[in-house]
Amino acid sequence: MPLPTGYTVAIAQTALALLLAPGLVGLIRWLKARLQNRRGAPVWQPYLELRKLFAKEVVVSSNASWLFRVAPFVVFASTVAVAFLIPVLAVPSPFDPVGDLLVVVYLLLLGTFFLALAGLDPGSAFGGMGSSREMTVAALSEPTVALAIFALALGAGSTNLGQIVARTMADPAAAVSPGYLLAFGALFVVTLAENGRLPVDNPATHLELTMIHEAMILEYSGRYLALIEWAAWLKVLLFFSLLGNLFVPWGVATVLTPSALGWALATLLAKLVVLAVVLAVFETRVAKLRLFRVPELLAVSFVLAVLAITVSFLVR
Amino acid sequence: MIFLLMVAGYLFGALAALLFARGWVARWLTAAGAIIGGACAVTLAVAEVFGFDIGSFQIIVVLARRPWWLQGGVIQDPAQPLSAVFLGVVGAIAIPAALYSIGYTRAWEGRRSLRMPGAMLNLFLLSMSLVPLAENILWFVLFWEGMAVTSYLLVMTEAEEPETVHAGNWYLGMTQFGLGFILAAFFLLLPPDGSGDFTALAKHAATLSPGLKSLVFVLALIGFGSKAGLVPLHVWLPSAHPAAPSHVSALMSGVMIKLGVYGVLLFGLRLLGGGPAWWGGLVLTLGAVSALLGVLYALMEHDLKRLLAYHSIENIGIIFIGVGAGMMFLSYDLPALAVLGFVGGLYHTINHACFKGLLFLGAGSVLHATHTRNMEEMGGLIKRMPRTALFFLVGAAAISALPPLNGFVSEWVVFQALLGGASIPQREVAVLMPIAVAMLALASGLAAACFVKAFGITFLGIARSHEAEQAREAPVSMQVAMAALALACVVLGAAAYAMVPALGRVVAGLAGLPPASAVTVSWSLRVPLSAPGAVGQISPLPILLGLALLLVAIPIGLWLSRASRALRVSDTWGCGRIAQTPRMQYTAAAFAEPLRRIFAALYRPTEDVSIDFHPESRYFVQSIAYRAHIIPWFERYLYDPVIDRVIAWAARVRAIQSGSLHAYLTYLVAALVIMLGLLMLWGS
Amino acid sequence: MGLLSKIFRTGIVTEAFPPGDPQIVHLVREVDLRSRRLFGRALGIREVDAGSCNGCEIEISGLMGPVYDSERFGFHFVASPRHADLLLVTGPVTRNMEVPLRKTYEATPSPKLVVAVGDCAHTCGVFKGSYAVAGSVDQIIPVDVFVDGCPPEPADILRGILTALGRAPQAS
Amino acid sequence: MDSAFGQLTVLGSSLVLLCGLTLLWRRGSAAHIGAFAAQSVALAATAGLIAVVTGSRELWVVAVILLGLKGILMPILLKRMDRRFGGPRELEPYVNTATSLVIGGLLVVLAYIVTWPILDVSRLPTRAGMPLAMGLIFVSLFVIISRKKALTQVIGFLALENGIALLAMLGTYGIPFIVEVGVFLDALMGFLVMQIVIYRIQETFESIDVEQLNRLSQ
Repeated sequence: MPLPTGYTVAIAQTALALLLAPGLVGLIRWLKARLQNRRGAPVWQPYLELRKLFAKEVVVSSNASWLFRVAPFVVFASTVAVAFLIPVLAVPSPFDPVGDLLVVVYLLLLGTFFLALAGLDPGSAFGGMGSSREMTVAALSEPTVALAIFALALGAGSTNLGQIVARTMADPAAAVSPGYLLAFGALFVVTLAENGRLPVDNPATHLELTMIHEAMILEYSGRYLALIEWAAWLKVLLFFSLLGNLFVPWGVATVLTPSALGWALATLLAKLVVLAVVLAVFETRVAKLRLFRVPELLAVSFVLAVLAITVSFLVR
Repeated sequence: MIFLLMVAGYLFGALAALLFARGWVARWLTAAGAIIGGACAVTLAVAEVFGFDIGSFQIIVVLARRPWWLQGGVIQDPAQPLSAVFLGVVGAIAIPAALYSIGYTRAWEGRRSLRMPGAMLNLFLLSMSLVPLAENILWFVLFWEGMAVTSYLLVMTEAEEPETVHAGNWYLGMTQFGLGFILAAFFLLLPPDGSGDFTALAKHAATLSPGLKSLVFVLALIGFGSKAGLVPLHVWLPSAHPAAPSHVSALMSGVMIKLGVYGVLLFGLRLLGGGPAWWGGLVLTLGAVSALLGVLYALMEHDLKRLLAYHSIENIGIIFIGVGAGMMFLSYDLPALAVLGFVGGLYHTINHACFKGLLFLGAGSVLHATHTRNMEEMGGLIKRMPRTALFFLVGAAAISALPPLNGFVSEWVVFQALLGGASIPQREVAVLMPIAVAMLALASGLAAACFVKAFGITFLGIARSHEAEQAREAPVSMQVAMAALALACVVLGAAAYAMVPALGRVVAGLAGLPPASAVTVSWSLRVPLSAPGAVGQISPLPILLGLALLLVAIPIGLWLSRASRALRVSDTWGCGRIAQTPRMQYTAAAFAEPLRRIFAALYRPTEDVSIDFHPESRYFVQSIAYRAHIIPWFERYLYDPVIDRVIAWAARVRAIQSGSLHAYLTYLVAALVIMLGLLMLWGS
Repeated sequence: MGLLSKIFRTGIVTEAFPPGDPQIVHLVREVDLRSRRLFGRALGIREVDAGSCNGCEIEISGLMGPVYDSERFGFHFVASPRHADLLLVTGPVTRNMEVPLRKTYEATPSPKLVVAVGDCAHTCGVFKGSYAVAGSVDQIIPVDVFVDGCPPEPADILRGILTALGRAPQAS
Repeated sequence: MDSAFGQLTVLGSSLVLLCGLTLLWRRGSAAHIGAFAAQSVALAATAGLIAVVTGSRELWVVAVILLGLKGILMPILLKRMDRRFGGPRELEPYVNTATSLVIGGLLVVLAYIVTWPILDVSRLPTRAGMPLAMGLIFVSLFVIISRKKALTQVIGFLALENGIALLAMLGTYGIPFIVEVGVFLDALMGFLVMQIVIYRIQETFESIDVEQLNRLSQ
């Protein structure tokens, strides 16, 4: 049997990420339901929601322009593009030279940018509110992301994802070095902020005035909503893969043999489940912050990133 | 030949404007002259930078025979690749700006003559093209001053507005202030034989003491920094750029302030040949502060053109971050990283010229259509001006550093240079780099937020005023100009793999940078980093193609799948309210409100809410007026005291202005005696 | 840690779906098979208070709690009618809420269902004939299922929704 | 071995510092006391780690004392104090939380610049943690300066003491036992004095907002 080539693996891992993403969010929801002493929806609930949304009619505001109808595709495309770039299963990916960690961050910002514009398009007050808040949070989490990238890049000498993973694999002590742990903490907080999780934003809220992400997409329905939701879920999975595979790279396949890929898939699932449990427990324990306390949380993550760099400079 | 054609083109344009003054002939001929000049400038620059065989051979041969009146080492052919880059930037923005002016100035018909603006535009372009070519103090200062005067006159085009006069006064004041420092820097470098040739200056500079060199550099940095709009010398910029006609704003923001960058590079690298690390550190710090403060003030701005002007401060900051990092690496003898820093700065210079030019032209089209610069009176323009909106969107995405456009690529190069900061041996200096990274990242994130506001409030939603409702798409010439620049934003991003090595060659040889290109090429952009064997690599072209492919594939896939295709148009959801009015939308002020609160310590906002109650009962409100104002720090705490002091001093001096002829004659004689006395002292 | 140990000590409190009086739920018309299959396990519910005394709302909010836990059936309450598949309308429709109710119905993408909850929604209850009332819910928008009761129990509301989907457990 | 040991001490020091930064982040007294307790435990663990590697018996005793006195006893005393006089929350500090945190981060960078010359000469495997200890000292001082509530200031003072102890441990592999005991007693005395002072402030002004002391000058 011929070995799968790098390109097939890269495409396959993107498809896998797309397929797994709703399940991951379903798992988080199920875990949270259990932590609230509820029975909860089954793990595959998000798949059913996607199927339903794709089958429904789209209602578009009469004030909306073409941008409103293009934005879901831009959001989805940029997130899928990121899925090609990051190491989900195997390194080095043939797409590794295409984009590094900075490209990943800014591609996601591209999606956010268009979604925020789409929030303003129908001329609804809620959409504007959501856009304004989303961009505020996104802008304030940028420095943390950049510094966390800096801390990772200091170790590997490069911002390329393949090189970061390879470096940590070659030097396992680095994974427990304080610089890495602090950068992990910083990126975890950013993951919460970028994905609209508690305590920054409540993904299950019904009150418009407390919304961030949800307020922007209040006007979307049917297949457009399905694309946006799917992209948002994929983003969670991608952030989890980054957290899992950059900081704890063991299991990521370095050769493209079926056994190595199978092992990579198994470890990936294990990492996702662990992170899902951590997130669910964390979200159960904390309350949503007031919007104007969010900068404080981001300042905490910023300080973590500063410490990560400071420590990395010294250990070097 | 081409050089002469460029000069002739600009002069022809100026002459045409003077002769015809109004009508379509004047508009077309003026623009044609500028376009010819710009095209020649671009040809010269491209041939020089990319080293095209046929073109460059011809050019050098032609220019070797200089016309007689240029002989004597006054102006050189652009054998300095650094000059060629800036010449190219001038030409590249001159073409669309001139094209744009054809449509833009049509609205002046019957109100305003084209004579002054048209002639000044061409002379402005000519002097800007010649500034980087000057090889001699005299000519440099002459063209520099010509650029300042012509741009001042262009700013004053709409001199009937008191706001414009105010802006012009600030601009003139700051320009002359800067010129003073530039002259001082030049004269300190002047060799004993009095030759103002730059080569002689560089030779003389090598013999100066380090202290004097530093003094020269700081003077030059203040002088050119005031032209570039570095904080805290930026105060003229947000008022002068918006006051000018939009194509002139595009040139001022896109091109003219870049010549400040050229000046700093000229002094820092070519004349002084690099210096101690703190020079670079100073430039880097000023750049980072400018980047952050520029975008923070832009966020609070609801005047579309002022917002763009503040973003120029931000982007100049980013350019100076790259240049400063390069200078620091140079002083620590890390040439590969130094090249990266300079290349990042230069690349961003070119990119910023394109997208800021585009954005100013877009803002001009909006102004042309709605007759207002206030974003709170716009809205919904995407439906009435779809093409302008699309081009503005491209510019907004580029300036927000979104991949795969050019703004992202050059910021990426600057980021990579800063990441290399870890190799600086002096750790307390190296710490500057992560701080700069954080500030740069915050600035680019806030820029994205700001352009969501700028585009969203201006073009999306429902029209907020009658003018916005009646807006019409810009004339074709204006659209073509914007389309060209939008295309340039896409191409410059995708062509990074060609641009970066070319710019690497440009900076090579300056101040002892390695002649060999340190940047390797394939289809992707690959830059060497600090760690041995490590490289940073991105490929903007595949990103662009990949995104385009996905954007086509996803709708097709959706179409082919069993997904529903039904679509219905309905009202905007507003919790079931009866009717939606434009006043229910989010405003620009509301959009920026969270950030205004978060950075309240910087903005020092003052708020003023006055509520008009119903006379019968306080439970019924008739109207609420909300006014928020932020205090611009530098104006208040730096400039106002100085200006007050100057005015007070001037008032005291006024006492000697008696008006009596005898008194003035007495002053003359007294001055003469004092001068003679000084001369005698000097002689002995 | 106290919180977590309490969670584990409490355990799952969701109750099995109780049998109830089938008379309370009136099916107005059958949902077509396709929508039924589609919404069977994923239903977005938008609640519209068209003028109720909030008694029904209190019962509806019980649906989201851990005891009734409507999420186990794949139902969730959504923030916008654009995301909704089913409108849960309560109260007699007052004059002020007539247009908003119509607009909400319009804003909901089809296919869509309407479940009217409470006696008031069906007959206007004690508010019948009031100058402020525009009529019962079915006079304003098409209704699929009525759930009677003043207020109906959460289990009955749940049964009403399930009936609308054709998923109601057959009462023995 | 040495590198792993170095990494672990840096990890311990980072934890100690992070607990110090928590003082800037959180507002409630309970959270502050908890952070202090966690900090002391982390400090004791770091001391224990150094004791294991160096085999120093004195450091063992120090670790145990740290754990008992600062990890358990003082938090209990602080809690009691909080119950007696504590207002509900930290009053609005002089510097807002987000700015405080950024300043905290910059203070750590400053500490790193300040200690770099020492690190250049030191060859101890624990040296990498020293800037963090120095950072904790700066941060604690900043807590004392910028917070208004007397109880928070007491905790800042105790955290400062922790920072000094950490610096001493990392820099010299443990301070002489007698000095350490002296410092402990000092801290305890300071603590008791502060308690009395807080009691007096409370008696006089019916609040433990130290800003009220400004009224003494009027």
